[in-house]
Amino acid sequence: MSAEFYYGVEVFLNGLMAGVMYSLVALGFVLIFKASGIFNYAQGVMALFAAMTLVGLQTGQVPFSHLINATFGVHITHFGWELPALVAIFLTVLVMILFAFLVERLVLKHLVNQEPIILFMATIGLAYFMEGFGDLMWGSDIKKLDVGIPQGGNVWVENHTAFLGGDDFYGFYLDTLDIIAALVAIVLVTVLVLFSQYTKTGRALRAVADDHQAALSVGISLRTIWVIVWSIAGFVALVAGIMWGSKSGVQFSLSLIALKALPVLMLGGFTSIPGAIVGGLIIGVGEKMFDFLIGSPYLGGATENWFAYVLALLFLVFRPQGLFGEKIIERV
Amino acid sequence: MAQSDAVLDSIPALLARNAVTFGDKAAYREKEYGIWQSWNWKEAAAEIEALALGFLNLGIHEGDFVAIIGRNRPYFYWAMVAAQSVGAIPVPLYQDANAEEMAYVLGHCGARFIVVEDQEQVDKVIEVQDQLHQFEHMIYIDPRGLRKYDHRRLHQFSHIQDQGRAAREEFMPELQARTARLNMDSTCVMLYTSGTTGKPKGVVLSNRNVIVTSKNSCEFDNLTENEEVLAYLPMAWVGDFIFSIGQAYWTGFCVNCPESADTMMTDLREIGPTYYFAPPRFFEGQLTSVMIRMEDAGRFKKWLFRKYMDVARKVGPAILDGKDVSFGDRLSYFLGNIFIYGPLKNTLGLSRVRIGYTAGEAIGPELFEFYRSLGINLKQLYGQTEATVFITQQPDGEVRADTVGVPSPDVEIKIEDNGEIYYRSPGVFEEYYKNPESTADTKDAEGWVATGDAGFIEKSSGHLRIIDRAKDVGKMADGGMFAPKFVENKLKFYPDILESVVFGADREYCVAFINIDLTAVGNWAERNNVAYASYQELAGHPEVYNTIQAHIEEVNKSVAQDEMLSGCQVHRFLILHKELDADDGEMTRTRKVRRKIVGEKFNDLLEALYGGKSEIYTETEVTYEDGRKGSISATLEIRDVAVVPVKQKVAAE
Amino acid sequence: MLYREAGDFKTSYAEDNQTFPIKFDRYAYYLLLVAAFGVVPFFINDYWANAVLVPFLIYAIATIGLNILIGYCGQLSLGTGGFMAVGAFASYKLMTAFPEVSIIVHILLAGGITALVGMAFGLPSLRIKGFYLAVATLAAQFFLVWLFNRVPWFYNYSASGQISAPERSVFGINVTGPNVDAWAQYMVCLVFVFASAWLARNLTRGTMGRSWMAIRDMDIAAEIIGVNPLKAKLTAFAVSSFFIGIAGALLFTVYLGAAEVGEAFGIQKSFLVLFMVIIGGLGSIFGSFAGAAFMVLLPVLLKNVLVGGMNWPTDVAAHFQFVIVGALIIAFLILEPHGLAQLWRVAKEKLRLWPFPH
Amino acid sequence: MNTMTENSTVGYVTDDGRQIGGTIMEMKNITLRFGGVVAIENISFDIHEGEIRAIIGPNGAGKSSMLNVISGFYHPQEGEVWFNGKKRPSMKPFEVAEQGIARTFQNIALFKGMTTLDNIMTGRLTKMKTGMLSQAIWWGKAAKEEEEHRQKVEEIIDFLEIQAIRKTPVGRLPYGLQKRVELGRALAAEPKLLLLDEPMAGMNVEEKEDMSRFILDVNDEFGTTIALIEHDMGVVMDISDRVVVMDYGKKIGDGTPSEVLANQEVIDAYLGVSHD
Repeated sequence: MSAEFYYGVEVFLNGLMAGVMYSLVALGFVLIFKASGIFNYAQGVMALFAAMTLVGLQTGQVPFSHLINATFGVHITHFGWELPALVAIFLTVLVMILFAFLVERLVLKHLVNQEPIILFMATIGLAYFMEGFGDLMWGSDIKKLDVGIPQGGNVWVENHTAFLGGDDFYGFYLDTLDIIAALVAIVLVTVLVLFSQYTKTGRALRAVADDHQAALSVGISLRTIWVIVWSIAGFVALVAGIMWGSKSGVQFSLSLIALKALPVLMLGGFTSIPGAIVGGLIIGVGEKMFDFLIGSPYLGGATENWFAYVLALLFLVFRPQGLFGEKIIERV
Repeated sequence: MAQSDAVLDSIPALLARNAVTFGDKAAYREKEYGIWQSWNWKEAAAEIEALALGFLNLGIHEGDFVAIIGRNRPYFYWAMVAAQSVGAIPVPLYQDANAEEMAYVLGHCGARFIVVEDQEQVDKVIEVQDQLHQFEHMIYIDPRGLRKYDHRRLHQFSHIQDQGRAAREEFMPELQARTARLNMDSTCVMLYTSGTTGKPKGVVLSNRNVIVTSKNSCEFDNLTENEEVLAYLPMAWVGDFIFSIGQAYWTGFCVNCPESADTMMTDLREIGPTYYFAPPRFFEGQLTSVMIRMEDAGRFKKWLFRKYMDVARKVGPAILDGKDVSFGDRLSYFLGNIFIYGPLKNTLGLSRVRIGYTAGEAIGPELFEFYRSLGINLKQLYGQTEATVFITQQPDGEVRADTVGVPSPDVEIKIEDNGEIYYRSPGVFEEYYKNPESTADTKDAEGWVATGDAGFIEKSSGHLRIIDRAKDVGKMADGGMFAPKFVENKLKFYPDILESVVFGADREYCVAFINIDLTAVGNWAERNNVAYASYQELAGHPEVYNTIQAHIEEVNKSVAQDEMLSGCQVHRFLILHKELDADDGEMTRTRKVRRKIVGEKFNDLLEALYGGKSEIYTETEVTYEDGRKGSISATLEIRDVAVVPVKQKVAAE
Repeated sequence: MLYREAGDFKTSYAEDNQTFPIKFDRYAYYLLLVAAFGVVPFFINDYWANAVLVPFLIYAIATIGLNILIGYCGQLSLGTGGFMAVGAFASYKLMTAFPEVSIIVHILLAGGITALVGMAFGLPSLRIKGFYLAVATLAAQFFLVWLFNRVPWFYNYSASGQISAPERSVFGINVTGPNVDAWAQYMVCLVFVFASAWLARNLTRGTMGRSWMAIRDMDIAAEIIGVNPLKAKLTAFAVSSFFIGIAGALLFTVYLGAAEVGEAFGIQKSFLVLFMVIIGGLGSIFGSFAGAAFMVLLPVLLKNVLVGGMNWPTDVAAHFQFVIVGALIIAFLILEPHGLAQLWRVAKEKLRLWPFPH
Repeated sequence: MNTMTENSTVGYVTDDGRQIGGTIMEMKNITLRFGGVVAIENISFDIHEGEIRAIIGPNGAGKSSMLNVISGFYHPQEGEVWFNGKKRPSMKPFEVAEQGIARTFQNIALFKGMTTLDNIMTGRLTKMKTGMLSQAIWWGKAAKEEEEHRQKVEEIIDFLEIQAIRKTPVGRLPYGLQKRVELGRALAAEPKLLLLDEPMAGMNVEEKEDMSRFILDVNDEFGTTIALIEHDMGVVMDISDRVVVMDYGKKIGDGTPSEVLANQEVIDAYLGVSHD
């Protein structure tokens, strides 16, 4: 076997791991969509916001310091204390729950029975709001996020795969962070699936997707359900935020992972959890392989930006309801 | 307008004149298919000619009667003129008349031709046609649902016109000949008046009647060919004939027909007529709707409305009559016009009204003043079919709620001793068709016509004032004129007073029963937190008595000004302990008081009033909603009212 | 209150069907035109042109375009930025390839080219609806931006990867390039805006507009009563993209002068225009203007207040602006989903019924 | 008329003496399935030119599906649809509409964002042909065409007596009126065959009477062939010339109202099943 091939495999593996991350983000969308019929564009920004908050809390930043300084001419930035990662994470989760609560209170409640498109646009507005708000609160500078996840090429894997290829092959280069991220994602996905399959709340969530009355009959008010799903989505966002954040720092681009997840959704169907997972993997692998085989050599690279979309688009034209989406029977 | 009057001796002649003089000016408009379909005078003339030829084609004779049944539509006006131009006589009917009324009228005039609107009327006529002996052809405008009908005697309007056009050469000479034969004396139209008693009478009006009256009335208000009128009142009513044909053809102004009854208000608003007639109840309805709609308005708007309506009430009429008003008032009226009057008139569709008329019944002063104060030149006229409408009308600047104006041009008026009004004018009708005797007892040898109304000419202004139906006017003990309705109407114009019954026939002086208006007085009570449990209790309240007394004294003052009626001042009154009620037979179902019955039923009270008591105990039987009978008892206060001392009366011999 | 409609009646369908059936509105409109064409050019200065008027006019065109797609045909698109880019690059290529041809022609052609691209990306709309489509249009956004970024031919192999508009003139007056008068920029845009609005109005009032709206309100019923969905949707995409392309071209040639596709036509642009549509009012030409004006003025205002007034650092002010815009979008969707246009309509109704409340 | 046989192409004369033409539409052995569910099972019937043909049956009998097949919205797995004497190839709904088949819907499918006028105007889209450019400049052809069609539409508005709501957004109209507007939209297409899906569903007595009158007038004035689904047996019996009775996707009766009323199967189906 030529080294080329193994590089291919390496790309494939990296793709897989990226894919898992996509699935993770996509899952956030699916949950909210299933439960409230809302396509939450703000998911990505939520991840960014979560990550910022985490960093902020961890490093003891003063919220709105810029604003305060600007208005009162003072010059404060930090409280001067640092929090252990776990505590910070825990607090952040609380923040995200609070956020979910506020969203329901201030936005969703007033938009019940609006057309989906309107709700979608509302989430775009929400995204804008959070982006600005996050920056105001924690500043827009690129932050380093470190919750103690090791980074860098994983030596063990490298050593134990070196034998595969010839002399010019030094084994797979896989980033430990990616591996861990993948593992966490897998765990999280499993948990969520189990949760929505086997817990009362989970069943309620799925009921809501089908019809709201049913959900009420399960005995959980719609609004509670919404708060719950948004909290979960917030949590998922946090996890995603941590992973991507620790990889490439906390900055605006982090919010773009949401955009990455969209094609995943189109592929997997907005309402299907397995769809999100499989779709994520397909996209992850697909875009890496495409760039490796065609993009870089012939198209000047960086095809990841759009490959996923075009793939999804072509796919949709032939199967409008996505991979696992139910077939739509139109009635008059 | 007066150029070449020589030949203007018939409606068709006027039409010909207009087709030349105002050829391209709109003559008719009708809202149909969402827009105002328009015909200029040329086109109208052509349509009419085509129809006339069509009539000839159907074999119409001179002197035939052509019945017209339908809502106001250009086609019907054309039909009338077309009928005239072939020497036939148009007879517009009330389209809502039921079958037997229709049967009677159609039979009485012996119409050979009937022009109707649609299936509904066609069916109505077919239902009665076997009672009609002369009836030959029916022409309908709207073919919907009629295709399967037997078309031997049934024709579609447009087809008749087509046939007419087709046969133009053939019949043109005949048509011209017949039109040429028309003159001032030939009959113009026959209108049936639903007489108060007995069968309707067919009033025959000659071209002279219609044309001269139209000419006079147009000059009186200097109407021009630029007026816009909305034709929405029944075509069978003389008013509509004069406004929409007589005056329209004389001046050449445009007649607009609404799309349907339920779009009438919108159509009115779109057209914005400049010359406008409506009966008092119409204005009343409009005013109520205004008030109701304002109820829902926000506080600010309400305040604005109230503020500027007060201003209007204060100075509006004066400004309209061109009297001099202080600059400050003018200014605030100007503002009011921007904020309220202008928009209001606009939403009501009256902002372009130059001359508005109301007639038919007495109009309440508030109502009348409301429209005047907005700057709408609303006036009153007094008339009837037999006079081709105009007997008296109000000249600009001399408009008052309580008169009906000065005699119209060329109209002479005389008042008989019993107060009945007689008139003589070029408008006086020819005869009641096939009814010489009633013709005789309405119109005497010298051409004087009895109106059946009692009234008098106000010395100060020379305006005529209507008192009552002549037959309801009695005499007092001293022979003075006793006109209860006259006084009662004055009283009823006060919102506090719902009903009033004035007695005094063959008595020394007049007394009155009063019914207070529970809502109006109730409001007053709430505002001044006067507690009351029942109508009776409220009626007995001294404060209420004071108010009513004040009203009556006001009325007495105004009554006293007419020396003929000064005897009718109310000397004593009481407020009845129950509301007069149709269930107790005290009123007709149409809420007209039955004076006689009331007098008998409450004889004790009457005696007390004339017996000088200051209060009286009485028991009365009443009928409740559910029909049970019961009786209520009360002690009623009787008040004396200040009366204006009367100089010596005009002797009544 | 100001309206006097009595006597303002219609005797033909043409009159009844005109854009401003009420006399008062009609005159107001004429007055506005006179002011825009006859007065403003003489008083406009660089600040007003660059900060407010020119961007307003250009975005108004883009908003009209997007409004046709979303507001009239109900097809949500997030690819606006990408399509504007097409317009910009098309005009750039044309200008540099055929210097002798008038720039006006180039801009129009750029619109045409964008229309074609728009149709291509509109094709999926036949199979996919709602968000699926919305997301699909993102494909256009990313693909196009990538394309103009990565294929040097589009930016004539310039080292910076930027494109910059050469100097061009209309009737001997510079309209692009470094030394352009404010009024010239303004006039060019104004003419295009006027034409676009007029065309858009005509297209939306007739057959085409009705088939679009039918698709928007109930696509299944629309197809059953005889609307060809393919035709309706593709024409919507074409027309919409045409305007957006023109806007893109103007933005680059007349306003920016030089542009780097990533930041000039990124996804943020898509959202900006989308917001203009929402705030202005879906399915309303007037709304398109209102929305554009609002979104153009708001930052200017905030900047003056926050930076100028309260001298905050610009970046903080910028963040704050995000917060405001986001909040506004949500507020509008909650309070008045039909945007400023609806508010305007209501106000007008009130004036017409004055003094009555209803 | 009982002498006439099914699928005959000769006309017949109704009891009230109307001449009915030959077959305009014929459904031959139609079978329609959704996955496993059989909505329509091997049904055949014909519609004659100028007649009012009713399709009745309990809920879920497959009536609406049948209408959807006729209007090309569902495509049957088996069977043929013959229209105007030609076998109809599988078509898109809008192509069917262009062939001259218009319809109304069980639960009103008006375009909520438009006025009564515009809604009815959409009914004429199949007839409006001016090109995009001409429309864009709104000069000559487009404007002229618009006016011609406006005229036609106004006649319909007049016919249905809805002048007063001409410019009201349909969303604001009461149910009964919306139904009427929808009928207007269908009429605007001047259809050869008019399909009415429960035109009187949820109406009060007067509204039903009005609607029946309009349906009869349409048939009478424009000679339009009408196929309608209706629950209210009374109405069906009054206005329809011939009736197809369906139950559980099968045809259990076909003939004049009196004939089907006499049919035992029909009676059972109705007594057996609670409808409405």
